[in-house]
Amino acid sequence: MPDLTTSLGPLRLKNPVVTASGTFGFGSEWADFYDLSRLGGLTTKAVTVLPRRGNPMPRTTETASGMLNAIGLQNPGLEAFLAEKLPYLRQFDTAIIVNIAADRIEDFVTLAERLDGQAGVAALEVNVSCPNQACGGLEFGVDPALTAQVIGAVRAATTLPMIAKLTPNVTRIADIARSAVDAGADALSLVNTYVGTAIDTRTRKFKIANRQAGLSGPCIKPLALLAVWRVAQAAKAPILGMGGIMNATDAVEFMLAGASAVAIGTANFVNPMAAVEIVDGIEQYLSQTGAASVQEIIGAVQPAL
Amino acid sequence: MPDLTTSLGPLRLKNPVVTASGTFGFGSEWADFYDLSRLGGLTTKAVTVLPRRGNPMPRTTETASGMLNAIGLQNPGLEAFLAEKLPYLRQFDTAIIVNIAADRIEDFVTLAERLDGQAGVAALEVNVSCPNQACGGLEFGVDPALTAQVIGAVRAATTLPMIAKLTPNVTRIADIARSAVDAGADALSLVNTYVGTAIDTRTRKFKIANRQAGLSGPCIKPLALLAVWRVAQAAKAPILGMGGIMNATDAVEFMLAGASAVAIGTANFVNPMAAVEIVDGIEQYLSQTGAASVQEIIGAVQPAL
Amino acid sequence: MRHSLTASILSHRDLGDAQFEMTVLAPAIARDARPGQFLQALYVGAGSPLMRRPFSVFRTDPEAGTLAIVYVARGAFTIGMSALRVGASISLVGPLGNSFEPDPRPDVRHMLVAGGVGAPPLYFLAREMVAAGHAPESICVINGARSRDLLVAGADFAAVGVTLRETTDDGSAGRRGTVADELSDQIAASGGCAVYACGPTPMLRAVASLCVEAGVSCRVSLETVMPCGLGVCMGCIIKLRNDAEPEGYTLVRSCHEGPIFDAAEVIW
Amino acid sequence: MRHSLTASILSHRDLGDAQFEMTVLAPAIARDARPGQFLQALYVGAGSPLMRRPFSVFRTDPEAGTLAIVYVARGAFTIGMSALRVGASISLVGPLGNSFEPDPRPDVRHMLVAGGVGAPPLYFLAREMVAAGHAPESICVINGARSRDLLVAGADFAAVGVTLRETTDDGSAGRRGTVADELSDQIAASGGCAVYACGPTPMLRAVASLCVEAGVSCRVSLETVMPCGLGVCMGCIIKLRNDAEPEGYTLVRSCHEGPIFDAAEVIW
Ligand SMILES: Cc1cc2nc3c(=O)[nH]c(=O)nc-3n(C[C@H](O)[C@H](O)[C@H](O)COP(=O)(O)OP(=O)(O)OC[C@H]3O[C@@H](n4cnc5c(N)ncnc54)[C@H](O)[C@@H]3O)c2cc1C
Ligand SMILES: Cc1cc2nc3c(=O)[nH]c(=O)nc-3n(C[C@H](O)[C@H](O)[C@H](O)COP(=O)(O)OP(=O)(O)OC[C@H]3O[C@@H](n4cnc5c(N)ncnc54)[C@H](O)[C@@H]3O)c2cc1C
Ligand SMILES: Cc1cc2nc3c(=O)[nH]c(=O)nc-3n(C[C@H](O)[C@H](O)[C@H](O)COP(=O)(O)O)c2cc1C
Ligand SMILES: Cc1cc2nc3c(=O)[nH]c(=O)nc-3n(C[C@H](O)[C@H](O)[C@H](O)COP(=O)(O)O)c2cc1C
Ligand code: FES
Ligand code: FES
Repeated sequence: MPDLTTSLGPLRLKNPVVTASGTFGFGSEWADFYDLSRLGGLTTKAVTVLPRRGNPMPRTTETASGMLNAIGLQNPGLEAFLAEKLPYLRQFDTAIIVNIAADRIEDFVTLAERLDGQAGVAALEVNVSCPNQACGGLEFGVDPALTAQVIGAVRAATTLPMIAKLTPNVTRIADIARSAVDAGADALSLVNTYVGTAIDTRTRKFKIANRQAGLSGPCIKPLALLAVWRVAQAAKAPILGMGGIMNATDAVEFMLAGASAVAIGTANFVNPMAAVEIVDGIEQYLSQTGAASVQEIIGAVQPAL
Repeated sequence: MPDLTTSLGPLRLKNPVVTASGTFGFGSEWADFYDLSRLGGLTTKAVTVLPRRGNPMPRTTETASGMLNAIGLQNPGLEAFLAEKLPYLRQFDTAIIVNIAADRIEDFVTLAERLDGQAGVAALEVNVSCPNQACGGLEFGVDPALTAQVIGAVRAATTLPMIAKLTPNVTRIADIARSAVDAGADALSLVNTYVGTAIDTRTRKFKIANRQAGLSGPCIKPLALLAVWRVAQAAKAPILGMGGIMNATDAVEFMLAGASAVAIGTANFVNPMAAVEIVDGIEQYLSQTGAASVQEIIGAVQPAL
Repeated sequence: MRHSLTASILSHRDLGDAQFEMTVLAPAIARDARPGQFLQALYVGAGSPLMRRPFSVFRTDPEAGTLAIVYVARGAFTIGMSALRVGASISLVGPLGNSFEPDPRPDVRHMLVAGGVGAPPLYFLAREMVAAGHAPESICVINGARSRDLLVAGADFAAVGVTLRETTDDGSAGRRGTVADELSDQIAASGGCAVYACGPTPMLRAVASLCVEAGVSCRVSLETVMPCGLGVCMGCIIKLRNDAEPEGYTLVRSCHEGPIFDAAEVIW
Repeated sequence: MRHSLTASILSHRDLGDAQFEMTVLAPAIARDARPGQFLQALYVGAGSPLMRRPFSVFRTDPEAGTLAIVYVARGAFTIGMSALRVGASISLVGPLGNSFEPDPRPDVRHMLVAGGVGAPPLYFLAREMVAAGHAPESICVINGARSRDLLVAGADFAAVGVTLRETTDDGSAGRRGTVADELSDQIAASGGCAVYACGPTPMLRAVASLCVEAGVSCRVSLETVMPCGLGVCMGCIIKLRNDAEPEGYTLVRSCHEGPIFDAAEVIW
């Protein structure tokens, strides 16, 4: 049986499959489907310091091989997360990665400090894709310097493994990746969603109240895969790859491109069993191709010719 | 019957449907399908000063609701275009837009000068999405200053209507758009393809010899639509919108977002009749919704709430 | 308990006017489903989209392990679904959401108000209530649609023995008017009522405001977009009145806390 | 002349081992198609992808307005296609590309060399040649596959009356070995030959190098990815030897100048 263990810097995972933030709630909704201990890890919905109500409805719409979402950061807030969500998650033998979001650096620090040392929290995933005034309404993560500020501040506030979750809506993602690593990120998560929109020609209105929304699902896979490959070439940090992974073949593509682990997002909605089926499928792929461990395929892609 | 005429600055179009560069060759392959005079316009494959051989094969692969291509700029070169392609195109009552590409500003100037005043050439579309050393291998069009240099140089070399074709692989497309307009672009074409890749897990090789390729088709529509809307808000120039338009409803979405005309790319491969069916479909949409002209719907999108 | 399973299609009847009834073999879901609960369905077939769509359970036969849904082929998903043949597979996740539970007060008159394809969960409710010993006379179904051919499950309701009142906008069957018109008269004529409603949002709003004004208890099943149906994506949020909150409302998941809510609490 | 049309499926036979023969009503294409030409097909159905796929014309009946293709269900597109039923529609663009034209030299022996699903265009060619008055004895078909069950169109070739030699890698039918082995013997045994070949690329390379060495004229039908099939996308390029060019080759479109090329010119 091939060895499925992998790591994202100091974070050890028993297998390379993690659920993606915002697509798995805080785990409890999955109890009927499978034992969460089968996952390599689980990333929570974004947690903010105070509870957030998110964006007005309508928040989502389907697109060709994808979906747009503008949920906003609806979540119960840090204290409710600790009191109500974490105790449930703690019972499973899987890495709990807490996705944290804020629009001010101070709030990122508050989150990091309070989560540091909480039993059951295996790592932080710092979501630098939140819209921010300093970037003219664009995300923090579009600017290498701002990214470094956020990551550096969180680094100083926690000893937990820290993963920087990058936005792909940038000209040079490798630059952002390097500045996150230089500022202390142990690993990089990519990609977050691609910004897009949709219009109803009948009503002549946007289909999303927030106008702008994030595109996820199979449609973005080619884009996300290149982003992972580019960053793997440029940055010296392990990558949690995601973006349109629907099955084990997709997951293997990301690992060949350089991801040390993969996250499953939109696929959870399409097939609640997707993440564990992907664990099994990766194992099968390794067996069938005679690989002794996932490590053998990470970054192993070759030129076409 | 609703009025279908529209314009891209000084370029008048009898209807808002144009074929996109690289997806329609130089028109002659379509003779069996329909009279090219039915089109609002036709954009040629990129023309370079000298003939180009393009990238090695494999050059394309299908993805979820899209395709990747890394054709490169394979074309017969400027002189062969003038001698062999333009005479054919000239006979049709449609706007011939010549897409020009180069990796040096001098070559853009050569192309613009030589094409200026050629009978049958209605406009130039300046493809600033070509990879360029000055941008670290990225495209000219990722940098506002370089974009302005290219556009300014072409502006000085031609009196033809000039459309700047922007790449969407940037953080702030509105900035690039503004600098193109300030440098003299009469109109903006967007979007070109999104960079992505694909890997064959069986062979562990890239599916594209060039590694990196451009994603087109329905999968990119939500992204392209937002890019058009953002630029329509920010730049004072008419827009030729494109990216995943497969039918008249898609075309109307782009016009509601702010496009004055639309280009049909990948759809030509899926349905050779797509462009003319879209002309008819837009007319039907206008009739059914009681609009007297396409002008009424350009930029007419409203908030969802 | 929620199940994720592949069900095989046992029958697929064209009911006319773009309505279809599909019966599938799905023992685990047939056993656990309650009236008002729904399934997230997905097929691989002609025009199959990426995301699942919610459909109410119409009927179950736990012994046979089967269940049925009734739907209207109106968009890409449902038009594609209507082309599935007997023997083909459909992937189902469910049962999901909360259920319609009969008002426990004695002597209350149960008014089941259905608009268009809102009828399936109310048929399931009527059947279950009668099976559980409610007197058919205590149950009045008001079934409405734009016209006669669009009335859903008319014969099925009749077979259960409940009182059936039909309304159509064009008068082609039953009373000309809306279910709200009929409900208003029924409430005026009866003593204690409990209302259970499912249908298009404008209809539900009318029913809800009628009931709130009349002080009649009313449960409505809401229809929203449901990307996951599992309570994790927050794409199906609605607002419930809550004076304890500074904003005066709580956000709840239509797929998880709902789809059935107290009409008096819903902020439309 | 190229046509873009929606054809209705008249018959769809499962030939075993994932091979299917589909006959459609497409009068305009049936009338114009020549052996070796292909169609770009697209369906809306189970698993239908975005892009068209090329399939060679297997047989036409211009009077009846019908044509057939034979294909192997091996990837997403073709597996989805195999589920289409009689009466369903398929969108076809064609006929496309150049055709196999019989070598005009008198007394030449025509060697049609088919590997796997390379057989369909060669069957069409054999039929047309006989119909045009070529003596069946002047035509020798070498049909090869990995094993007996994977041989395509065996009975069809036999029915045309041509000489038929079969080869299988495993010896389960005909000669154990490859079509190249058999061709080599045939060339050695005959006088003037003209070879027409279609099949997997490794087979074509073997056939081509054999013919070039033996100085035998050989036309090969190449298989490349074909995003458009119409000559506009430049996604199907191959290199042809051309000493007049500084690089020693010309780039041509496999879909437009091809898919059939002179084996001596192809740079593999
Ligand atoms: C809890 C719940 C239970 C449901 N139960 C059923 C059921 O039992 N039977 C059933 O038929 N449907 C039911 N629905 C609705 C069902 O999910 C929709 O019919 C389906 O999503 C829309 O069909 P579509 O995807 O084919 O259309 P889409 O592709 O989503 O939409 C295509 C067209 O249909 C129109 N459309 C979509 N939804 C609606 C709507 N709700 N009302 C009016 N027009 C619409 C759109 O305006 C659009 O023009 C339920 C929904 C929910 C939330
Ligand atoms: C001019 C021309 C004529 C053709 N005529 C026919 C025909 O008459 N009958 C026919 O069956 N096919 C024919 N083909 C090939 C046909 O287009 C392919 O079978 C089809 O594209 C592949 O099937 P798919 O899309 O279902 O598989 P894809 O989804 O494209 O591929 C799925 C799997 O199939 C494998 N695969 C795909 N193509 C090939 C291949 N060519 N050889 C081996 N493995 C492959 C891939 O490796 C992959 O694992 C022709 C191709 C050309 C260029
Ligand atoms: C409904 C939804 C909500 C999401 N919420 C978050 C979030 O709170 N924080 C975050 O970092 N990413 C969030 N994401 C992004 C995903 O974690 C993931 O990066 C993205 O969807 C791409 O992966 P996919 O294509 O597999 O879904 C969300 C995605 C979806 C679809
Ligand atoms: C095969 C192919 C070749 C292309 N070649 C060019 C080109 O030469 N010049 C250019 O500006 N755009 C080129 N494009 C981009 C298209 O013109 C268009 O911007 C893009 O494909 C998005 O539109 P679509 O999704 O409708 O195809 C090409 C696209 C494809 C698919
Ligand atoms: S549909 Fe996802 S939370 Fe309700
Ligand atoms: S397939 Fe497009 S040019 Fe040949």
